[in-house]
Amino acid sequence: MTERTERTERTVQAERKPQVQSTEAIAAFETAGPSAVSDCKGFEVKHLVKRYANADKPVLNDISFKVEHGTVLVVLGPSGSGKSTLLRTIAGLEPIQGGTISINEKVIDEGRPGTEKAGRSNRSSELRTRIGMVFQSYDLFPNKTVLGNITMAPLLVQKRGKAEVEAEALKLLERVGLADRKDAWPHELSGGQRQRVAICRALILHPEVLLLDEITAALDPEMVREVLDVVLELAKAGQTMLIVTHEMQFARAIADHVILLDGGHIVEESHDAHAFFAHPETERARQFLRTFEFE
Amino acid sequence: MTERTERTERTVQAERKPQVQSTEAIAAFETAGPSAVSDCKGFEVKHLVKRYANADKPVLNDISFKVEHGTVLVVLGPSGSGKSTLLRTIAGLEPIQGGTISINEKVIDEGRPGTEKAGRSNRSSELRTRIGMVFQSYDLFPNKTVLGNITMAPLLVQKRGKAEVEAEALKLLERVGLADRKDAWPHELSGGQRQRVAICRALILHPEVLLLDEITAALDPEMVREVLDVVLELAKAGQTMLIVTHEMQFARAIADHVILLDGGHIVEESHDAHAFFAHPETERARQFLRTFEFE
Amino acid sequence: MAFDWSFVQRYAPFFVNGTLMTVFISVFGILLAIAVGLVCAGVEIARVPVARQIVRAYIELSRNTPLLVQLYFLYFGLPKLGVVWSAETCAIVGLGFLGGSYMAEAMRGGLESVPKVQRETAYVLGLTPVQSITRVVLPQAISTAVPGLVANVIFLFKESSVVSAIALADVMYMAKDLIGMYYSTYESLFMLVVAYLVILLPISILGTWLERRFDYARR
Amino acid sequence: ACGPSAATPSDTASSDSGATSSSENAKARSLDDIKKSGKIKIAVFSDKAPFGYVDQDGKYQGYDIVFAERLAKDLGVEVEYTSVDPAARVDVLTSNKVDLVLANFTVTDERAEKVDFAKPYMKVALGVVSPEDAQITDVSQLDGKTLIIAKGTTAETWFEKNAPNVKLQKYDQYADAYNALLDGRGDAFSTDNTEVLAWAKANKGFKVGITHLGDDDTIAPAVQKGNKELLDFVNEEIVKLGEENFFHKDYEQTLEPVYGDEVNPDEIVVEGGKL
Amino acid sequence: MHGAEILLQPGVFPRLLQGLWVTVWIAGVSVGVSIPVGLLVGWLMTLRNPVVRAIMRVYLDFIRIMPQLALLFLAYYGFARWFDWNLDATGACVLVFILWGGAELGDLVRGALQSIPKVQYESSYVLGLSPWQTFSRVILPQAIRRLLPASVNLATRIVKTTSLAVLLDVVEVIKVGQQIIDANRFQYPTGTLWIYGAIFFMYFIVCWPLSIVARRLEKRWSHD
Ligand SMILES: Nc1ncnc2c1ncn2[C@@H]1O[C@H](COP(=O)(O)OP(=O)(O)OP(=O)(O)O)[C@@H](O)[C@H]1O
Ligand SMILES: Nc1ncnc2c1ncn2[C@@H]1O[C@H](COP(=O)(O)OP(=O)(O)OP(=O)(O)O)[C@@H](O)[C@H]1O
Ligand SMILES: [Mg+2]
Ligand SMILES: [Mg+2]
Repeated sequence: MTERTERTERTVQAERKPQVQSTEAIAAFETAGPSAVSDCKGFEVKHLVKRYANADKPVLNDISFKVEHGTVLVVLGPSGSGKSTLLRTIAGLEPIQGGTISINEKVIDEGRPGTEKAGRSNRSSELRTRIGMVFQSYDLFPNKTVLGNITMAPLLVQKRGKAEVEAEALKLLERVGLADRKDAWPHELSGGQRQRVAICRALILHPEVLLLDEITAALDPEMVREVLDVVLELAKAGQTMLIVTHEMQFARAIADHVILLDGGHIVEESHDAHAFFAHPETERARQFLRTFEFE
Repeated sequence: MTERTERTERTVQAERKPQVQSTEAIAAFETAGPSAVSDCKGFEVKHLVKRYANADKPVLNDISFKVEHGTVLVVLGPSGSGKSTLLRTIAGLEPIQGGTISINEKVIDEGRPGTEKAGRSNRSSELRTRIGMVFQSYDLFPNKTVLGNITMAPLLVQKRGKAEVEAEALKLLERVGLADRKDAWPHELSGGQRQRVAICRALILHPEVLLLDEITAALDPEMVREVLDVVLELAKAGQTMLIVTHEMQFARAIADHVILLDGGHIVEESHDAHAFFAHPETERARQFLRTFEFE
Repeated sequence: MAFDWSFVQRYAPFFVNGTLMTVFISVFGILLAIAVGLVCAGVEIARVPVARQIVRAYIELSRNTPLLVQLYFLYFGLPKLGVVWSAETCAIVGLGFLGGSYMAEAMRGGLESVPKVQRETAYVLGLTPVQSITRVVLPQAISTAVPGLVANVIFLFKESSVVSAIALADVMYMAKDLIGMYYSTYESLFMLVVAYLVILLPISILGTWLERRFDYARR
Repeated sequence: ACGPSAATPSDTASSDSGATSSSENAKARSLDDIKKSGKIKIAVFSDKAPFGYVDQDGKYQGYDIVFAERLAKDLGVEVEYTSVDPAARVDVLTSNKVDLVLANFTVTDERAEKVDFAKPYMKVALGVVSPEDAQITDVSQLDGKTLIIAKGTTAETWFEKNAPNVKLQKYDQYADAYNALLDGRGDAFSTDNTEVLAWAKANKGFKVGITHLGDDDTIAPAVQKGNKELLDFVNEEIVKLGEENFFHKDYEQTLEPVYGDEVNPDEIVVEGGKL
Repeated sequence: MHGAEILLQPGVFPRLLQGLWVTVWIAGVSVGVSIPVGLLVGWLMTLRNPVVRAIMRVYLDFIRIMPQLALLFLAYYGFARWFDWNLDATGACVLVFILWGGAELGDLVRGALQSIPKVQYESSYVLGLSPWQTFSRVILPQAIRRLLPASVNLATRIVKTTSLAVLLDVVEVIKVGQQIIDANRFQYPTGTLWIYGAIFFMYFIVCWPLSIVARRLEKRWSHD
């Protein structure tokens, strides 16, 4: 896998990168990672079309890309370009009107026209647990403690044993530095802590792919840092992820693969993230990246 | 003024800086700027002490700095370090327990111990109009149109003529690109547009110093840009400002003078903003700046 | 002016009985109201086609007419159509009819206050629709709905004072009766005030406790 | 004065509450006050035909009303009627809502403690009306049964005292009580015999099984305790009217159409306050 | 259905309407006076003075816990004897509804005032507005928007509660109905059903538009 190697190189080069990661941490996350690893696996979207009811043109129009197993795709684009919509269709939260979504070459959702007003995709519970998602808003269940939030789905959906699930939950909490907060209520946590718990809640289901939609957009800078560090660790541990973010420095650090969305299309795609940020090929990408720079 | 010259130099050096500014824009803002300009003028804080009621130690402890007329001071610091508190005491929104705040060597607020529970400072209306402030939250008056928001204080407080005030308001709105939105209601505006109107509302009073407290923290990236461009223009036009921001690129571009707050003290101060961002002197500053960088 | 304590002592038992009647009518009326409210809120949230319009019409009718008139209609009006309900039944049905709409609105408010992202999260985590409702939505909805529900309960207890008009011997009935028979207006009014305080203060305190108990959803 | 037109009691505000009184009552208006204001406030029934009721046109009518009109005429003022429930008749006087009560007010000892009665103008006993097919002809038949009464009537007091085994179902208003009887919510209804006789005559299927219960009581106008001036005036009027046989005429005009010839007017009417 | 003709009898409908006018008049006057009272109470409730606060708390709680009917009795019979303040029945109703409306509205006003973000006061301060300018130009206009829908709802509750006035012998729509039922009980034995039915809908016709207005306002102003 070229992407993996490349990232490792970059990490070595990086001088100021804080050395929070440890082999132990990676190990902990690997427990949570997908159980069977194989090179040909991955996650793919082909000719995806998504149209909202009462809208004149599709939000996403013929979008195709592939995320290799163990790599990180960063989705960029201006506000309203459909980044959230893309992640939501992949998660099954929105019906699609064309194209396919597949995991490990197995199609899990197929577009059908005229489904604009349909509800969520009727995927099986099992299938849904294979795709994890964390939202921008702090979406923990306010009526459950931290531990309750994390263990709910494995207990109810995967019917796993309570002791085992709690042990794993604790291990994950330890990895994100929140083991001592396991009995806290969500409202007692800071935004950054909540997002880290939300990540644990998704990870405990061992999703093949994790979708993160601007999970730091509502956070204070310090909290942004503590959450992104967790995500960086996850990437190192080989978690396949699709990330939407406005933190360009972070995007540059974590991306194996970048797509830039605009007007319903992919306007630039790059498998060399470093090159993309340094010398974007299209004018649109240059213009987009300039938004984040002054002087 | 050395700072002014320095910034002009930097601006010239900057390659990628978008060239939105024009001499016309500067002229427009200069109309709104302080009417009498003199080299010895400025804004000064001496030995400021601010303590909240029921807190064991002061939030701000013996803070002193001076902002020369026509320059920009950027206040940095981790969350909770007292940046907002500093701006609020200067605006008169919080009583101070020690030290002085003065404009053009005239003391406008003097600390008195035991005033922790007192309300806002009882400055005269006139004095208050000499210090402008824009908050993070969109604080336009929802019951007034854009024009109504801007013209309210000059009409009510400064008792200026309606025709003149409206003409100036329109000129300001034009400068921030919102002349066509003058009759819109605040709820019809995007966050970025609201903040630009809020800036105009402060500018029309010709404040000697303008305080901006994370005015882009709640905005989408594109909107951040449109607001910060306005602030950059203002700086060029010679508006004295105190800015709190988490946008490091922007801070670096606009600052003449930087202070880093932590634990109630100024831990590092620099009149060479460029040098500060490139090679901070203290370990605390280095650590702080690292928060914003990845790799 | 003389306040006749012996009168109060003599007739206090009447007020105890009246209080029991008020509580009896109110409790069953409120239970009925909650049941009606649940059904209506369910129909509205689930957007059941025709039933939804019926529920809306019912809510408008019930909220915009006074209980006294509703009771008169049930008690004196319905017999003309050949339906004779006992006073107790009329009172309970009347309170249920009035309170049902108030309860429905409070419950609907609670359900709608649960952010969409909560249901989406439940979906993404693989929870079934039933699990999503029972484990995620309802516990949060209750939390938001409780203050409104408690206010409605107090409101309905108070409204029940109207049932004296259809010869139900509640607290209000006792007060008016004693005034009519013995003309001891102060003493009767005093006992009336005390009786309502005895009924409603504990409920008010219980309500505050409940609100705190279910407070977790508010940040 | 800008009050709504249908509200009889509302139009005049209580302008007469100036001086404070040391008694338990709000201070009553003197005869002079009444004359000066041009209006006498009289409490009557508005739903107790044929004694006091409101006709199709919204006008007060009945035996009590004819008397009230005459009193006012002789006093040289207009009448302002207040409609009352039986139970409110004492309170409207003690709290000075009205000057005079002419609402079929039976004289009892308890009431006499609270208000001052003038000379009587009618006499009654209690009667009990019940459905023809389940007639009640004796109080003992009511044991364990439900008797409908209106709150604040003499019937209520009598049954509370003398028939503890009768379940009483009490209504605020006569209209409600009659409706309850019609709907079969009780086994019988008791109030003044004049009243039930009149009602039974008009309602098929109902009969007055007990025509005389308890002592013969008198019905008299009442004023606030201590309002001697007004009391004296009313008493003089009653004596004077007795001379012209006024109440017999009143009877013919209002009660006879209802009672027909079943009742001897002398059993009901009292002239000149003399029993 | 026979019996319905009672509504067409001469005098019946106009009299019911007259009665309804009394109902509406009482409610209207009460609401009208409740507004200034509520504003004052609401403002008092936002004061920091502990004594004022405690008094307002007791006032609000008492009014909330006591059934309106009990309050009406207290005002009608109690006041005349205790304070020699002789109110007629209509006056007592209006007084009670004002006390009640003032308390409820006061609480709404307090809520509305407190829901105005602090930053609105601060912006006004920084712009140099005087406290009175801040209140009249910035805070009050915003508070009114938040207030209006709930106040209209309160008005419908007051209209409905006027039905209790009948128990103080006010000749409003219900009393008129009872008089008509009584006067016609020979000709129209089922008149009860029709008269109470008509009254039921009269209340509905008065209250329903108010409910609609409240909902519209709520929707229109929900964005800020
Ligand atoms: N439920 C919906 N119904 C109709 N249109 C919608 C819906 N959700 C989003 N849209 C529209 O689809 C477009 C894409 O929205 P989306 O939220 O996916 O953008 P985004 O790239 O995530 O933007 P941001 O960076 O602001 O989060 C926007 O124009 C938006 O207005
Ligand atoms: N009204 C208040 N009463 C008591 N303590 C307060 C108050 N406002 C702020 N503080 C405390 O004062 C400290 C400084 O707060 P301040 O808001 O000034 O920090 P800041 O540097 O602006 O942080 P941020 O970057 O999060 O905006 C914090 O510890 C905060 O908890
Ligand atoms: Mg988005
Ligand atoms: Mg701050």
